[in-house]
Amino acid sequence: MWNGIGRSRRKHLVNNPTKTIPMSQYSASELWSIFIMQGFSGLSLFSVLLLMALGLAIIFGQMGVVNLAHGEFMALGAYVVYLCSEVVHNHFPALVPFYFIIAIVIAFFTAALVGLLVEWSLIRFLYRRPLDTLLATWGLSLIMQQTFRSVFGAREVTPALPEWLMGSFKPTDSIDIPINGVFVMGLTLCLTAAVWLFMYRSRIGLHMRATVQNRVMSGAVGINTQWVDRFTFCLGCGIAGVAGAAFTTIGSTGPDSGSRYIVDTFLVVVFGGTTSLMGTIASAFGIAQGQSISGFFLEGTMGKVAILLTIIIVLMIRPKGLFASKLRS
Amino acid sequence: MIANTNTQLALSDLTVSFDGFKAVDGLNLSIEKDELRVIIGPNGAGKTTVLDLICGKTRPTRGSVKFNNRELVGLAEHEIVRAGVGRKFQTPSIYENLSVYENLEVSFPRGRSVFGCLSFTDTPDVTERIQRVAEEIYLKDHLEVEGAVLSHGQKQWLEIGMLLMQEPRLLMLDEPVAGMGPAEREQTAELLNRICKGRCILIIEHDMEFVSRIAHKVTVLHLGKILAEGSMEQVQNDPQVIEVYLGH
Amino acid sequence: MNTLYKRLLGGKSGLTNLVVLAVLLLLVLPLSLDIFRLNLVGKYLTFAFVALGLVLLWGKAGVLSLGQGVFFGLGGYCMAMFLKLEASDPVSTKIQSTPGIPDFMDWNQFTHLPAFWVPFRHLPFSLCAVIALPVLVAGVVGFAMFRRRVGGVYFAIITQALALLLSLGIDGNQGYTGGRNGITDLRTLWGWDIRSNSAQYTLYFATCALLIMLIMAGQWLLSGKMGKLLNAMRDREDRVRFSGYDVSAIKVFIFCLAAGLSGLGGALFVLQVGFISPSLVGIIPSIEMVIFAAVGGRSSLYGAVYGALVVNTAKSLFSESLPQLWLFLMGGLFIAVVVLFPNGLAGAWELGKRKAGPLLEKIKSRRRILLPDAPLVSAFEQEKS
Amino acid sequence: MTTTTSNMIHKISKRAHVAAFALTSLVLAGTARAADYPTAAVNTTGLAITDTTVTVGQLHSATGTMAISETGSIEAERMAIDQINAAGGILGRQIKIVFEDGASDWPTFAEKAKKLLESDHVASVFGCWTSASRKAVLPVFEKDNGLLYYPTFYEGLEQSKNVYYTGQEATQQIIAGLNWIASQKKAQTFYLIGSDYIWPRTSNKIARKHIENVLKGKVVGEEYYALGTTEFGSLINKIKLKKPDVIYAIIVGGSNVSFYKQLKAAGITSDKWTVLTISVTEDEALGIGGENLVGFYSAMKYFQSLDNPNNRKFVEAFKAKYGEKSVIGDVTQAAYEGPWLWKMAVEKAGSFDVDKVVAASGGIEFNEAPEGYVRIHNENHHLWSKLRIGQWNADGQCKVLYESDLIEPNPFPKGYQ
Repeated sequence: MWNGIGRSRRKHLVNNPTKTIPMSQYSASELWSIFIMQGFSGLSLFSVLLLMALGLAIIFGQMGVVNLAHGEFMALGAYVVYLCSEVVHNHFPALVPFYFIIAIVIAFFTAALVGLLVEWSLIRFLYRRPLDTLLATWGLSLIMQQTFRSVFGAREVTPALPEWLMGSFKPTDSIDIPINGVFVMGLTLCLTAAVWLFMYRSRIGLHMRATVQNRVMSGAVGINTQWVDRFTFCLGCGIAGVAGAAFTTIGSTGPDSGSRYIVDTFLVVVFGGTTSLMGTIASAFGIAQGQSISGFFLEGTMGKVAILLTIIIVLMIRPKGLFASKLRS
Repeated sequence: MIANTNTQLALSDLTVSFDGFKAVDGLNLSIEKDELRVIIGPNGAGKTTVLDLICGKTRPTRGSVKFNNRELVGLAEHEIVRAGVGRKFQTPSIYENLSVYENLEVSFPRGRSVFGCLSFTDTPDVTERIQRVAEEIYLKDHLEVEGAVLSHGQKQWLEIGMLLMQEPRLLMLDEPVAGMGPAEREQTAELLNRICKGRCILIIEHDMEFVSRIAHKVTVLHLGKILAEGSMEQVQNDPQVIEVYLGH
Repeated sequence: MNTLYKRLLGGKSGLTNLVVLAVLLLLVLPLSLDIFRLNLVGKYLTFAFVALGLVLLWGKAGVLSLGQGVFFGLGGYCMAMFLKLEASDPVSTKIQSTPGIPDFMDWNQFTHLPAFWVPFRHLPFSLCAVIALPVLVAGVVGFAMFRRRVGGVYFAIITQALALLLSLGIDGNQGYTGGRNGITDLRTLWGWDIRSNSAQYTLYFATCALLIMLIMAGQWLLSGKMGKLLNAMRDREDRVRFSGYDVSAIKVFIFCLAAGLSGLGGALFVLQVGFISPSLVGIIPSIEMVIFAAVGGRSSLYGAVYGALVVNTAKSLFSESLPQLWLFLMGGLFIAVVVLFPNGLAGAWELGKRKAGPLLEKIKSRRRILLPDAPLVSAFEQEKS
Repeated sequence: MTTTTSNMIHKISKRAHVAAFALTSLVLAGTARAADYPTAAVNTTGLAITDTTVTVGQLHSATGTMAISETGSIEAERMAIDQINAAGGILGRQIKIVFEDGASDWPTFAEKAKKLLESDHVASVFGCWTSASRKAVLPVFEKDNGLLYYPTFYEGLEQSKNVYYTGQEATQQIIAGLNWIASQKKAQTFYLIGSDYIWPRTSNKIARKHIENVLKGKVVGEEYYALGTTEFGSLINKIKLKKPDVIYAIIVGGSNVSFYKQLKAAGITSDKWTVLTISVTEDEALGIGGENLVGFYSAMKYFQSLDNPNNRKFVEAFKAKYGEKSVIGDVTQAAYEGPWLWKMAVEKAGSFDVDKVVAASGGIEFNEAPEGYVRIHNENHHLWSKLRIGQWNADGQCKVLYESDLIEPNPFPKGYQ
């Protein structure tokens, strides 16, 4: 049976030789620049995944809420940036070079605000029913998507980026690196650092972690857990908003742009072990690079399939993720 | 320690550590047939962890658990149970929305495999056993009552009853009289003395008065190590134990 | 006999539910709908199979799978492969450069049938595969995950990833699977034209019959020890484990059962709709299937059927009249069913009965004679039992 | 008779665009002619036809991911039908439309097609956009002997008695374009890119054969990406390593935007590179943004900027109806042709019966087509049409650089399979 498949595949390949690209056909120097450039194109994916995953991990890890509408918060951020660019281009052309920075901030707060609304109107009824939050937020995502469609139209939109974000610089003539990718990268690192400081060095962060450890106890020692939850959710959504802003530099925004990333993002979170920030970063990096490298040597779709398969298998062997620590049950 | 013919349960060099913290540390312990052993000790001494280790809920970092000379370490929980070990949890864990009868029925050691379960029917011997156990645990008039509505003490009994349905050779009870009134404690003590015939029982208990009434032998645990072992009065007069309990 | 009656029909209340459903599916709908609408109902019912599986898996065993589309798809594809091979005989495909193989293979320059397609020339094999393949996959996945106590959210997300995986895989291997177009233009089953009206009637009734039989089987299953055990597991899994049960084995069993049901549903879908495509396998259909069960009442076998019927009918109607609104409505449905009616239609029905009980009792005596076994009466029946 | 009618038709359709007085007279003329065609005679198969009206179906995605692409077709078909009605309808009968939403979901398309044919008994259907949706409804049309006018350029390899393909099939769109680019750019190496489904794959297959066998060129890469992909980094890196003379792109839907954006970001621009696509019309350009397309080439049978009297009238009417900002792509124009071709066939046949209409369709000419002139092929239900190459400007419009002769449709091209 397998021979049979092998045969027909080989036959298939004769006609369609680039189904997979054997490494052999590249010279060493080519391979080197491939890895450099693939590395970088992986990094921009890594940035978006990480920003998405950060928000998701905070919400999931801290509150046990599975937010399937997270992608839509990302899309929201992207749309905000788009609106800003429209406004700026039509009314304050002078600001064009700088608006993007401001837009990012606005994106953060808009998403956070909507997050607050959602937490208050929906999520708070569902604490400690993770599976139900999963379904409810899916419903929410449908509604948000259709809202985007009615407001911004089905056609994908794309903010006009300031010139300094476009183009690329070339260290060598076979390598060149898109500037927007580097920018997003930097943005991601800053935000991640900020989140880390916030979670582990600030008083609110302390409260948040305390609440995770022991909700009742924290309540007893006077932490307003409900407020903490609400805040956590907002923060997560806000970060998703920033992810959206970052996303506009590499892709175009449509009503369902967010939903395309949600599964990958969840895999990142679970894969990294929901409790550890480092884990999330590491797995985002691994998955993004994996996808980008395999995307080079396999054909587009199958590259993704390969990565998904690997992740699923690993998760079956280590369900709690790669970086979860052994705890006293 | 070599397991002599009478030794049912033998723990040797049992150790487990969570992120470096040793909850149980090189524990050696053996329990004889028909023996009712009580483990006491201050909070965090690792008492419950010992039970977890024996019944497979937690995997030891090191050491062995021999039951009738059969190594339990590495077996899955249900296999350990099938080997004849029954374990009652600290908080009574019964099936709240099943009746007492059904609670016991589900615990009956037949039709445990998927297909056994599908083909299982309530044969007379099952009903007969349920009746007998219900009688033993003072619940024979409550067979049709839903688990949820039982009193705290009755729940404790029901869980013990559920264990008895399995006819275990080793019975491990975590604080069986917690939240019981004097009368119920009385009955529980009787119950325990009755059922330790033909099997050995391992109990974790805080209430010294109750311990002294049931225990054949007492083991004092402290920081995952055995502090003292012997009859109740021996232990009570042990200076170290007093030190630990009164704490200075 | 008595116990069989009790377990198969679920006692008196179960019996009345059964009768009501049977009358609705086998009399009311066929008499009141034209073949086109009836065929739609038939299609909806194939989703009811999946919902049925989800009731067992999610409602009873407390394990939520967001990947049921995978099994629906596998079942469907197995059926479709057989039908496609029958439809692409050398004569009707003579225009191809390689006659006798499915058209999409020809477009991908295949010159002979891939080996894994060959067994699907035989109906018996295909029919077995319809059930066996989903069960097998579920078995492997379930074993791997339940062994390691993966449950709850993790299980849901991983199964969702599976759905994505399969739909991508099908998309990406056009030559072998028909890709995004799916496997289309299916005509006959052993020479019997499945597109003719008579065939569609037959298939509809076959679907109903199967569904009803499976519901009875489900009642038999749940009324026995398995039912109590599942209940116990949902309540105190540890206790069950420490009563000597291999919890993971039981979960695997239920998961396989649900997968088998979905596969069967998929096959019936293909027979009635005439094609299958990745758009029935991916994330969205899979999660929609969950909503069927949720709307019906996640732990009610009958609810599953009504849920599938209601949601799909609503979908058809809305997409005909105000398509824009549909997504809002669907989204609202998800939220409402989770936040307001966790027990779905079944729950609402119970509630209604308790509320309306006394009132109905009064009218009952008079109305009873007027309308034999209409839903109203069944309500009274349940009142009594 | 037939000649007079066809002349008549030409007059009508010409005048259809103009003043109202003519219009009214025509309506009178129309109603007058209804009498010559008693319903019993023109409708022997139980279609939804009365003495004054004929019902047709429209089946497109108004919601979901495809909605954006199909809107243009919906509008164009509506406009054509309005114009026909204004000109007195068909055989004196006004056309009524039943619209169904396929919701970008193939099963739904099949379901709706069934509804249109089996419960609405429409005389013909204008609709579908993706190959997948067409494949899904095809069996329904063949079973119920319906009539579908399909507007999109597509992969070919299909020829159904019940379908008329008003867009180009692959060979029409590909071969002439490749010849032109090869001669213009002295191109030897090609990189083929596509979204991962049948149309791009089949088109690239044909392109590959033509490049290798006829142009004696070399295909240095062939890649497919799932619809909706937004990550083209890997692809772009590969392109840069292979340095092809021509990048031949068949990316479809939303991915387009990311693709061209990332090309630009990575410095692949028309000054150093040649990009030829057969999947970007003015509709897509609107989403991608002209600035990301400047200097790239599209091969289509129609561009909004085509300079001929028919097209000027058409564009004018379209903008008048749907707003100045609206753009018209290849598919939109092809969709517009559907109702007219059907009208002519029906009037030639003097009946709405599908079989008679099909029998009459072969060889029908449409001189008022915005693209200039098309003729229905005598056998294969496709259209004789020309191919044009357009070069994109920043404003999202094309400058037409090349126009082929009339190309015969050849859905099953020998030597290309």
